[in-house]
This record gives sequence, structure tokens and C-alpha cells, in this order.
Amino acid sequence: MIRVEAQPFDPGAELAAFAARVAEVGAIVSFTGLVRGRSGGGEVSGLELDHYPAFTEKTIAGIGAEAEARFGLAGLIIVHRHGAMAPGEPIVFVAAAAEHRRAAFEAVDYMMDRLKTEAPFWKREQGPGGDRWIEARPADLEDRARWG
Amino acid sequence: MIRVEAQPFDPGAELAAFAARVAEVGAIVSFTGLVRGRSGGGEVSGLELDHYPAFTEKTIAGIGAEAEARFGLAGLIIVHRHGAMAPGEPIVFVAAAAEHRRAAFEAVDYMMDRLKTEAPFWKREQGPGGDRWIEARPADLEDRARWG
Amino acid sequence: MARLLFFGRLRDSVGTEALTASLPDHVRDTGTLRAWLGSDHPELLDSSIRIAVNAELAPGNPRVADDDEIAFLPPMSGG
Amino acid sequence: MARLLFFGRLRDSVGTEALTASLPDHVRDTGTLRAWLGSDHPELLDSSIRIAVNAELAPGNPRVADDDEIAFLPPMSGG
Repeated sequence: MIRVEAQPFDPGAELAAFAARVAEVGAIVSFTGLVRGRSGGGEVSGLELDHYPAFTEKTIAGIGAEAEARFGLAGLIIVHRHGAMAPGEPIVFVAAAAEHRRAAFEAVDYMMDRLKTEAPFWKREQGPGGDRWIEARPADLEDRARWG
Repeated sequence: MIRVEAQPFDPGAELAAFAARVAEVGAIVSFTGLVRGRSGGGEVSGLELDHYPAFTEKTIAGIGAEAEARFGLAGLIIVHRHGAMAPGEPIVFVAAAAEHRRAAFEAVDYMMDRLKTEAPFWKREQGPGGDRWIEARPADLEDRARWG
Repeated sequence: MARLLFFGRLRDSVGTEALTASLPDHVRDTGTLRAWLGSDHPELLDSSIRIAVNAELAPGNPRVADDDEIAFLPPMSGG
Repeated sequence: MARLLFFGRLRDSVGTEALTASLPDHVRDTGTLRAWLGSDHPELLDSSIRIAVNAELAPGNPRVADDDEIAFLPPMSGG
């Protein structure tokens, strides 16, 4: 299940609903990304996520489908926010369920690496020095390269 | 935070509370282990987890402390059930928060590999063919060996 | 008229999120489009800026035409 | 009197979770304890069964004495 939405979401409620859906499968791994309170530029007061609607859901659905096939998942969910958000708020929630834990770990890791570098979002951080656009870190590109 | 308890818990509520505690950190990874509905022996009707109380909390706390130091975590939680439970019920919930996602992924992966092979629990599965004790799979021992 | 979209920092540097333009005859693919717009907005010449045509990223220099939606995408940063 | 604890499948094979026993003089460490109990319960001789003394797993053959809590642990399976 893929959702891209402007309103805040609760990662706990997402995990509870997902676990109920895949119950009896064995292993669920989740990743929650939160808006950082500090960054290289100091205290962060807010984050704005620009995205390309026509392209976003298609790209994310493709990443999900590839993870499902590659890791033999019993289920997955990706929830991604866009628009304006405050420090501490969740930006992204990704979870995967599988018979054994290794597949679930690898699938979530894989989906996050791809979202970081391929999902059409652009982040503008509001800080004391004004606004600045944040791009993927070199570490994100290296992480992505692990999966071929 | 480490808890070993007989009553059921809700992984969603655990994740929500943990995220509220570590808000603004950036990355949270969680693992939820559920009682499987099927196993090698067929349909599973229940699972009983024997444990060694004096030893369990000490061992789990040690695993948590080593993960914290090794991966530079901002926080972690381990909740583990013991006693009798039904298919689909959570057995274990482990989460780690870190500045960047790789540390959080590796920490949860590490803690699960150690819990699987070193935490003093013993599982008895109830199935159509009667009860049977389940021991760590060879894959669990190989996974554990990755961390030295 | 083609519809041109600008995302991320290009919104600031180009000064708009979207504009419509009639493509001159010599602009037939993403390469010639990039060169044409690049004279006013050299930041679009940077190879890190990718161009999606009708919400599709294709390798090489895909063809562009009036009626297309053409999006200029700086390096992405989801999650 | 030492307190002996049996976990997992040993609960079934030994037939109890716990018993108290007076250790004979020649039983001074986990090795001699294992050999002593092993005559009645050969499953305890298996090297996969580890022995914790007072909730502590130490390498080698730790000493045991009356008053100790001595636990026999089959391979563990948490999580």
C-alpha cells in the first residue's frame, strides 16, 4: 500500500494497522523518518517537501513492487508526506512483512535507499540562516549503489 | 528501555511512545516478531515461551548496552514476552533511534541476531502433532556470526 | 504550448514553478530544449538536472513537442 | 543444598523444572556436576547444553557448591 499525503500521520497507528493485516507472518521491520531538530545549519524550524505529484506515486509504487518481488514479501506499506512540516514530525514510514526477518530487514533498507535517491521529493529546510535546499548525501548514493 | 513481561503488548503503541521520546533524532527502525500461524509441523495453535527470569533481563540489558555503544544510538527499546501466546500475537519488539538510518538498521539487526541466539528463552509450539520445542535455526547462528 | 515544470531549488533560480512556452522549431528533444533554456538559465545545463517528459524519465534525449509536460528535476531527496 | 534448574526441552526429559540436591564431595565444578547427573540423564552430557552458575555463564568449568543456583540451558531461541 502506497500513500503520499500532506496531512501528518502517526507511525504507531500505521504499524498497528499493518501488523493486523499481515498477522501470523512472522517478521515485520519498519523505518520511520522524522524531521530533524538540528542540521548542519543549526536549529531547524521547519521543513518543506516539494514533490511532483504525477511522478511521485508512480515512482514509489515501482520501488514497492520491485522490493516485493526481490525479497518475497508478504506485504509492505510506504507512507510519505509532502508540504510543510515541523521538527519531530514523521516524513516517511516504510514497513515490510516476511516469513523470516532477514528478508524484511533487507527490503526496508532497500526501499529507503531508493526513496532517498529516486523519489521525486525536494527538501527545503528553514533555519536561523534562512532557507536552504537539501540534497541526497554522498552516503545516500553509496547506499543506493549496494543494490545494483 | 528493557521490558520482559507475560501480558500482550501492542507494537504500534510501543513505536508511538518511542518516537515521541526520541523525536527530532531522524531515523527509527523497529522489528516486530509475531507468533507464526504455520510452521514446519503445520497449523500452529499456540506458543509457550519458557524463560529464566534472573538471567533474561540481565542478558537483554547487556545486548542493548552493547548495541547502544557500538552504533551510537540516541535510544533503544526491547520488549519481550514470555508465557503462553496465540498465533499473530507479538513476541518481541525492538526499536533503535539514530541520527542516520544505517546505524538504526544495523543496531536492530544486531540486537535481533543476538536475542535469537543468546537470550534465555525456549519456545514450545503447539500444533496438530502435539507440542515441540523449537531451537535457533542454523541461519540464526550464521546471522549472529556476522557481528563477531 | 508545452508546459515546463521546475522543482526544488530550480523553483527559486528560475523564479517560477511552472510556465507554458511555445517551443521553437529547432527544439525537438530534451537536449535541444536544455540548450535553448540554458542561455537564460545556465543552471539547467548542469548534468545533475534530469528532464522528465510527461512524467517519464527516459535515457538519452527523448523527443519533446508542444502539449508535452516537461519537468526539470534536481537531485532528489525523499525519505 | 544446591538448586538445579532445567529449561526448555530439559524440563520434559528430566521431568521437572527445578530440584534441590546435596552435591557429593567429588562434584566441585560444572564438569563433574554434569558427569554426575549425566548417568541418570545422558541428555545433560550434550555439549549444546550450557550450565549457568548463579545466573552467570562463564567459560571453562566454573566451581559449584551447595547454595548455588545451577541452571541447565539448551540452545536458546529468543525473539
